[in-house]
Amino acid sequence: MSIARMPSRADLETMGTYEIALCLGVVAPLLMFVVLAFFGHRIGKPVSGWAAVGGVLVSLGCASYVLVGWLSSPDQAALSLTHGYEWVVLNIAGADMPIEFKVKLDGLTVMMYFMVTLVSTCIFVFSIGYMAGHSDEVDGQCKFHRFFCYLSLFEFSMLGLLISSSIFFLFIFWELVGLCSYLLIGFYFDKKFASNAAMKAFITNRVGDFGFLLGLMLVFVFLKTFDLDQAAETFRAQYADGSGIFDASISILGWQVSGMGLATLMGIGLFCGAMGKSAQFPLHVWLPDAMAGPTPVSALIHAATMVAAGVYLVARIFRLLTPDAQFFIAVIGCITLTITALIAIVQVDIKKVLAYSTLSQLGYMIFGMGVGAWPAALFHLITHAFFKAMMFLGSGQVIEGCHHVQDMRRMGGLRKKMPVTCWTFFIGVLAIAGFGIPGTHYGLGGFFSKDEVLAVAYERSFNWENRFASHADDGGHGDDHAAESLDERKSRTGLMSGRVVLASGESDGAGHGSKEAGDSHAAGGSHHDDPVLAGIALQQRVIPKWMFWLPIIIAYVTPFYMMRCWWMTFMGKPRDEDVYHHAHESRLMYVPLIVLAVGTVFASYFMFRPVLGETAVIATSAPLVVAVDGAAAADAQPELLGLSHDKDRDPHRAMIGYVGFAWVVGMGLAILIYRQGLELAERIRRLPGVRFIHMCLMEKLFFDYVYDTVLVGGTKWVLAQIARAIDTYIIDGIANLLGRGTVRLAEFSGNIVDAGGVDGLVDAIAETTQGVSDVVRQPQTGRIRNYVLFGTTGAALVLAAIIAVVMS
Amino acid sequence: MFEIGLTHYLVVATVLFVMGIFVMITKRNAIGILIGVEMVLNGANINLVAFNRYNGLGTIDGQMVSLFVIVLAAAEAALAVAICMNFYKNLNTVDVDRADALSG
Amino acid sequence: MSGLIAQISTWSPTVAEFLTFSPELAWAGTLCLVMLAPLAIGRNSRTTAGLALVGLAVTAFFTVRVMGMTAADGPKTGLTPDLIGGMLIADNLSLFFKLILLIFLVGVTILWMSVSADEEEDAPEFFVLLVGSALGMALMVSTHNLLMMVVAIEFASLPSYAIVGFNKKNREAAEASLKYMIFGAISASVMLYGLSLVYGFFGTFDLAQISANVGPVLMAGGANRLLVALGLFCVFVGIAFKISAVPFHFWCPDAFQGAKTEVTTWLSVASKAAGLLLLMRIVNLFAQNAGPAAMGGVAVVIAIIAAVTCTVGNLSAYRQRSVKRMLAYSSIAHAGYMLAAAAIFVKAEFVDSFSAMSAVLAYVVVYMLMNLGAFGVVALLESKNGGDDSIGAFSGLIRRAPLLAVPMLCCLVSLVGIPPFAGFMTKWYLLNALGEANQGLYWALVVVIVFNTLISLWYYMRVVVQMFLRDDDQPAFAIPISGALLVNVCGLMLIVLMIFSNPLKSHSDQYASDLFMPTASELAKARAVDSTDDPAELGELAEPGELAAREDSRNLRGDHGG
Amino acid sequence: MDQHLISWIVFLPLIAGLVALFVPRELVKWVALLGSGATFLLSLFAISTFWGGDASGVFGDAYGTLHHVERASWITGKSFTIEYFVGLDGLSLPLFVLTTFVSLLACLASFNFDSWKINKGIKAYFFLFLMLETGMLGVFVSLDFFLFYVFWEVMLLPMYFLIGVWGGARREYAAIKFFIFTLAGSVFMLVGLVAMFFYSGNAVAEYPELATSYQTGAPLVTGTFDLIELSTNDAIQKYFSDSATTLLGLRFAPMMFIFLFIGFAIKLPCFPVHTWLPDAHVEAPTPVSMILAGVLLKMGGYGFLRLCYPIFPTGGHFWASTLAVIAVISILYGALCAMAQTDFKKLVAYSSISHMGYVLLGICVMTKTGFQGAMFQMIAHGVSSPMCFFLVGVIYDRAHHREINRFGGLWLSMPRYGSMATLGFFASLGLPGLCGFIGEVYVLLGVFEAGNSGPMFPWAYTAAICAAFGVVLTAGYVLWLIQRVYLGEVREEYKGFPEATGREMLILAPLGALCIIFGVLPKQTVFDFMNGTLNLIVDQINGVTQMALAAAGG
Repeated sequence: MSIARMPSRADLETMGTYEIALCLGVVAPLLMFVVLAFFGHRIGKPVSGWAAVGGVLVSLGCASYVLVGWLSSPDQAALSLTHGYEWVVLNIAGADMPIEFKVKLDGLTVMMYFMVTLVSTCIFVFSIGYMAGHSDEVDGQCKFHRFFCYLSLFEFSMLGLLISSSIFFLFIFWELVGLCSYLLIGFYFDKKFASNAAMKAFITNRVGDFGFLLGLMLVFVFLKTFDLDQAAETFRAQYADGSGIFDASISILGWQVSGMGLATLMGIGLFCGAMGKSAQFPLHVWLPDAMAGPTPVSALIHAATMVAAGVYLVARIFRLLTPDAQFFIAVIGCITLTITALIAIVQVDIKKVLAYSTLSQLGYMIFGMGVGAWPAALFHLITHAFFKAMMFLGSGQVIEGCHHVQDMRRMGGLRKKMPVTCWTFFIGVLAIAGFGIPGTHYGLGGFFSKDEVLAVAYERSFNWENRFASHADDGGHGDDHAAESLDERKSRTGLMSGRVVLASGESDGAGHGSKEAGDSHAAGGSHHDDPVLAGIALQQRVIPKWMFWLPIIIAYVTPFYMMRCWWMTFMGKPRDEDVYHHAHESRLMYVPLIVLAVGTVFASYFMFRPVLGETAVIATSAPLVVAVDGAAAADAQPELLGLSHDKDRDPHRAMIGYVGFAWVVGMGLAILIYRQGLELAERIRRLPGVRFIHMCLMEKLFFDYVYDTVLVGGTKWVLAQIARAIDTYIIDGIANLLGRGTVRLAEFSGNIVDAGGVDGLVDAIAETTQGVSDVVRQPQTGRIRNYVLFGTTGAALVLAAIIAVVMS
Repeated sequence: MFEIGLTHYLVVATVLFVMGIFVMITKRNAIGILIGVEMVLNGANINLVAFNRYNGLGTIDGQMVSLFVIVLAAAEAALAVAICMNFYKNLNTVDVDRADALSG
Repeated sequence: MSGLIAQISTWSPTVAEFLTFSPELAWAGTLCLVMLAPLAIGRNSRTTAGLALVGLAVTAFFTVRVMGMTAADGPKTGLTPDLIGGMLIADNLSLFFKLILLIFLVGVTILWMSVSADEEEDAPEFFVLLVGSALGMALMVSTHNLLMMVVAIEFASLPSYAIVGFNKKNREAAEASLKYMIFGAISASVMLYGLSLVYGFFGTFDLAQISANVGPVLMAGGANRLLVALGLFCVFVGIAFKISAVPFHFWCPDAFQGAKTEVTTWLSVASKAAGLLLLMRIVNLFAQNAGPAAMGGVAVVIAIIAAVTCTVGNLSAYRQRSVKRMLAYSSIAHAGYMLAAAAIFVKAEFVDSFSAMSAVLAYVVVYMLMNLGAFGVVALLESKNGGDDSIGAFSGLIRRAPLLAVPMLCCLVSLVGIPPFAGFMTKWYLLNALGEANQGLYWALVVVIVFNTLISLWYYMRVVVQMFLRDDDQPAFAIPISGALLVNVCGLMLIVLMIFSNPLKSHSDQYASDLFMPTASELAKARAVDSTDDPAELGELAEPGELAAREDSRNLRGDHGG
Repeated sequence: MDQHLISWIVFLPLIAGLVALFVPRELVKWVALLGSGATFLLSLFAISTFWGGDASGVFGDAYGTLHHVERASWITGKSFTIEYFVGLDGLSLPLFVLTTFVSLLACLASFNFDSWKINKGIKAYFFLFLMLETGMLGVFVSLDFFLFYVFWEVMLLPMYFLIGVWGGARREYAAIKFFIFTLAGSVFMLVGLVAMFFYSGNAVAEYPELATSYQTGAPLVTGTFDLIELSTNDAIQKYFSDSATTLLGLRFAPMMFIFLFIGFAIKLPCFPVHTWLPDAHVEAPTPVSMILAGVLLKMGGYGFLRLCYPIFPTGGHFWASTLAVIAVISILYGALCAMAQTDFKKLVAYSSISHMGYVLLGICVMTKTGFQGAMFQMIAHGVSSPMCFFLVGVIYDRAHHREINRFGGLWLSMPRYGSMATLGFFASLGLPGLCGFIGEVYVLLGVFEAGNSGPMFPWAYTAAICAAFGVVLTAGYVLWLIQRVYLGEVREEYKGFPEATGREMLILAPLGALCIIFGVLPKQTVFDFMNGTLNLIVDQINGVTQMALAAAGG
């Protein structure tokens, strides 16, 4: 390896076509970024926008190419190539440990990559329209090109995040998307609130990244690799023989962590990053403020892609989780989805409503990850990306049309002015509400994904321990007897076993390195009831009941506030004539809406779900946690719209009693209340009990307040000022004090010192030494007799010293 | 009658020495201090002569050196008086305590 | 029946001995020349100075000549054929120091010419005193004999007292000379008293013999030891007065401030250096003959005095308004540094104290340059602003007279001891000597000296700040070319001696090493085994021993040269 | 020319400076530019011997493989020989080139000298400036301790005058403060110089059989100033690391280590002795601040890596925990202080303290990753902080004040400048993809790993985590700064600000480009040129440590 060797063609040739395609898709927006950064202001207003679109179209092309190739390939495992480019070489315990850039190629990447490119293509196009007006002006200056410049950079970072197989690079791109989010939220940086929001977003994410860093350190030190797959292998191996992280013990600030606790800490640490990006409680505060950015940004970054990156991260590190860590994730997700949904009820700003609903849905995803519904959560991620992006664009359409009025109380009746927006938005509302015909398999994305998450949650909280009870006695390690007991239970509560066992089959196989995951079907057939997996499952916590019931309740709340939002905006009578008067919609902007609507309706289930299911097999083969597939056989034989399920394995059937009619109830309630405009709502709000709750919700449960005063203020105005004071007065003044002290001494010895001059060390030193020198110069009185006296005395002393020394 | 030996000379010399030092320290008059110096020098002379007489080497180095000392003392005295005069011209006194313009 | 008289009567000098003595002779000749010339050519100050310079040049010529000679032939033991007690020694050390003195004297003369030649009407007397004290100092460094030492010290001192008060109108000058004189007289008397005691105990004035016998006495207990210690200490007081070591330094600041700046320049370097080299000689003798075992206690005492001296000097220099006084204190501090070298009583292998001596030699050379430069600038400035040497007078000097400010900067920074100036190199030689001794005592001295550097920074920088960073719009002024040349050469030399420090180091090494060639008295001891009393034969017999001595001296040079 | 390459590079600026003293006033700056430019180009030649070669071939298999070596005896005393011994290895090369680079840009930044508030004495200014460059280059190449010390001190005076004469309102105070602090440090170093020399002499006398010199192969007979010899000679190492070796009754290695450490810590600067830095920076003119932040601070770190640790590994172990505490305090404390500042330049200065804290932290655990991280952090900071200081200078030239709260909206009035500013400050924030990130992460990982590597550093985990929290604070003050200065509505008084001129962009562009390149290709641009030597040093250290432990055990 010669010095300063640059990446050469050799590196390129060893790459597979898919890798090249993916990388190309990543690089194209970067090129556009560079072009726009340097020549954007010359290219001018519409063109630079189209340039950016061109870049992202290339990415979309690559994405589709890879997607098609992936779906049509018989042996997908063979596709994932293992060539990596050595970026830097770390050194651990004397051994070199390279950090490689490697393209991660599996179902999840392909899906996400496609979703992101598709959605962002729509949004780029939409933005051209949205920015066509004066929306691109910052303090009167046209920043059109800068906007698309940032968008391209974001596209690059987001795609890079998706394809990087090393958690280290994941972190790098992670920060880069954070940067883009910062820049785009603060796009209108002449507005104080915008720059504040941007700062808030970045710093909150940094707090999360602090945890991420901690996780990275633990991975580095104990797993000795950053590559996700290798890390998982090592983790499994170390668990198997109780080595590495499992017999390590570290003390942090005197707090001793060891073994399983350490592994948990690692998981939680990594998850902290996700908490930041996906705005999970208690770091959720930045997302609503982030709406200060232009609406397309909210659609792209803060609804569809970046905020989902947190979920993606958790999906990637799923294999490194421990039961406790997983439980922690579930709790966080549950809390988030609840409080944010409640806050969403009272919002009157259309974007804020969407923001809080986004938070709530992200909560669902994280919660899903937490309960082990790996495929379901990701599925929800993708479906949500479509309909939420669509709704945001719709809101953008509305805002642009109404000249940046965002207050829903001033809207109403817009359906006549902007029909396309209205109905696409309505589709979105249905989707998020989980619209579907109960018991059947006809519905929209949210219907499948959310129900599945809930189904798994049900399983985890009600059926878990009695499902595997018989394993308690023999430690959960399978023998026939265990298998039988598992089998018979399976007939009773059919829902889960299929996937658990099925998944166990492959995950077990994958765990031992055999890459036969491609054919999940056969595997599923072959291994029924795997005791090993059952054993792992047994060690997992049982989810407490409230963590099942809260999401259920929120499943009713969601349709309510979404319907409320839609109704207040588009239905009823116009409440503000002049807003209503100006309202209009532009073609350039509703074409993307339609595309996304189609995506929402059709692209959801049959297209993504099976791939996720198969990917799960490898991606979730964890030694300590199991992934639960709520729709076992569904992905076995996907037909066109034919959601034919083996009936007793059907989440919707299972959940019918709980949320089957949630959307009807919620939306109905909303219509009832807002049918006549706002009066009824007002009256309800004034009810004695409600008022206080309403106030709390309006105040976002005081999170911002507490953070700003206690944390930010505490650091900025207390700690920092204290540090500054220490610096100026103590560190710098220590010698000062010395000086004063000596001066006292000097005065004490009968000499007046003119203390003075500026503060600080220099004069302090001077003062000190001057004090001393004044003492020293006492004898120099100018009197000869004194001189002689001192001289003789000194001489006598020296003589005495000599005698003393010589005699001794 | 008792024999006068080296010790007696040395005692005299020592007394002279101590007195000289004492005079130097106490006198305010420059001339007085010079007298103190002379006393010490004479103490030295007594030592030299006495030692030479009693050390039995048979040389007269001691006496020679005492002559040197006397000459040196004379030269010094001459210069000293000149300097005192100069001082007196400037300050109209030979009180050494008045010589405190240079201090600190 | 030998003794002084006998020796004098039997003295019949040879040409070689005359040659050896030629520098002193030339020096005395210059003295007479300057004294008598006015009778012939009037009292013009510049011509007088010129004459003095000529005389000094001749002296320098002879000095170099003799150096060349002795470098080849090993040390000459001065004027007396008798191998006991060299009254005067003409070894390279003394000759080298004479050369330094001469160069310095020339420098001071040039300074005097460019500063106060014009209003000076008693030029001849001035030069008589100047050259006279110089001769005294030259004698100080070339004797082993207590009597000669006393004479030399007095010879150096008496003119100094007078020259300090040379400016008769000036009250401060009068006061300064009075203090100097009284303090000097007292210490001289004390020294003589001590001398008498030492003589009484050892029956000789030859330090070589004394040092040879002092060891057992000091090792043994009893009143004798007390007596000897007292005597030696009184002698030491006399020398310490010249060095102005604490607590015998009180005269120094007052005398230096009161005197004319040229005189201050002269005294601040020459008298201290002479005293130091004298002390070093004695210390080396005692270290070699009596050995560290006996003198260890003395080493400690000298070390303590050195440490106290440099610290007190540096601390007292703070907050002095008068730069002259400040530099006077700094000269005390530097005396302390050099005194530290005198504390090295180590015999282990004699190179140790030899490098101490060479360090002092190098230090003296550089210190001469630094003080000549610094005081020269002060003098030149005073001559322009009516004798104001307060620190404020320096403000904005870089604008008013860059040719003064820059060399002043060099000299001050060099006094602090920071590269790229030679003051740092010599300080390093000093530390090196202490480090070689490699005992706790000397490491402690290293630490003290180094930290004194830090203390001293502040007050030197006060002047720098005034010169470069402040400016209160005092008028610019022109300075005489000769003076400007002088100080700038000093400043430049400081840099040159830093970068090409090698010659300085090797020469001072070589000259210092001459100290350790067997002196006449040692040869005598070497020959005592032959048990013969005839001086004449001793002369011939001396040869083989001498040869041997030269042999090992060569080897000595050989090994440290490479 | 070729065999004297280093000497030419080192002394070329001085020559140019001397020339500058004697050319007409208007040519001075061009002479200076020519001089520093030529120096920079020559220093690029110096890289050539490293470039493309095989790592093991270039860096050898033992510490002390040097390039462009020149050694000649300078001063020969009776008992010591001071050599003019210069050379380059992986430790000095990056800093060496960085120095010439930053100096060139700083020289360019001084081109508006005539428009400064104090614009007298342009000749003196450029002379001192170039003399300073010579001093800095000399420090990085000299491998003889005495020579090192001389160059170290040579930098002192020029810096003093550059701050004290051409500085701001309190320049005199700042200059003398700088002088006293630095000299205080070098005083300790001087004691170390003497002691190390003679103790190495004792060492070779003690273990003559071990005293084989790396250079001649013959056994060493006297003490030495040769830094490589001091750290690689078995006899010296055995004697130094022996706990029975004492100086003034204190154990030798820890004492000497801390003596040297103080000197370098003041330059670095780290927590208790940092107060000179903000003052010096605030008062110094922009180019001097660039030099100060870009190069001078690095000498502290360089000193650790060249002197403290290779020569006194046991001392390093002895003080490790203390240093870690100091480092962590510097990181957090510097960041907090930066957050509290209202003076733009002071803020950047404190951020330097915080960043240098990472250097100390990375070094004090003595792992390869830590060393590499610390070194990279120095390089990165050497690029980003001059940029930040120049950015400050640019608006100071226009607004004539540095009150952060009085700025605002500058990104609107000066878009190009604003973009460069964002780049620079994000680089110093440690954003991935920019240079600041890699150093920090390396340090954190290295420290954390040290905790796992043995019983030696139980505190390392805590240290790493506390330091990691620094990234949050850093983000805090940097973003807050950007918001207050560049974002927000453009104020009336800044509406008319001219965009960054060509000269300014000429200075900013290379720095910005390097920020990105170092961040994207750290291996090819930096690590490849230094890791070899750093690893060898760590091996050396570990070897000695093992020896010392064995000696203590048996």
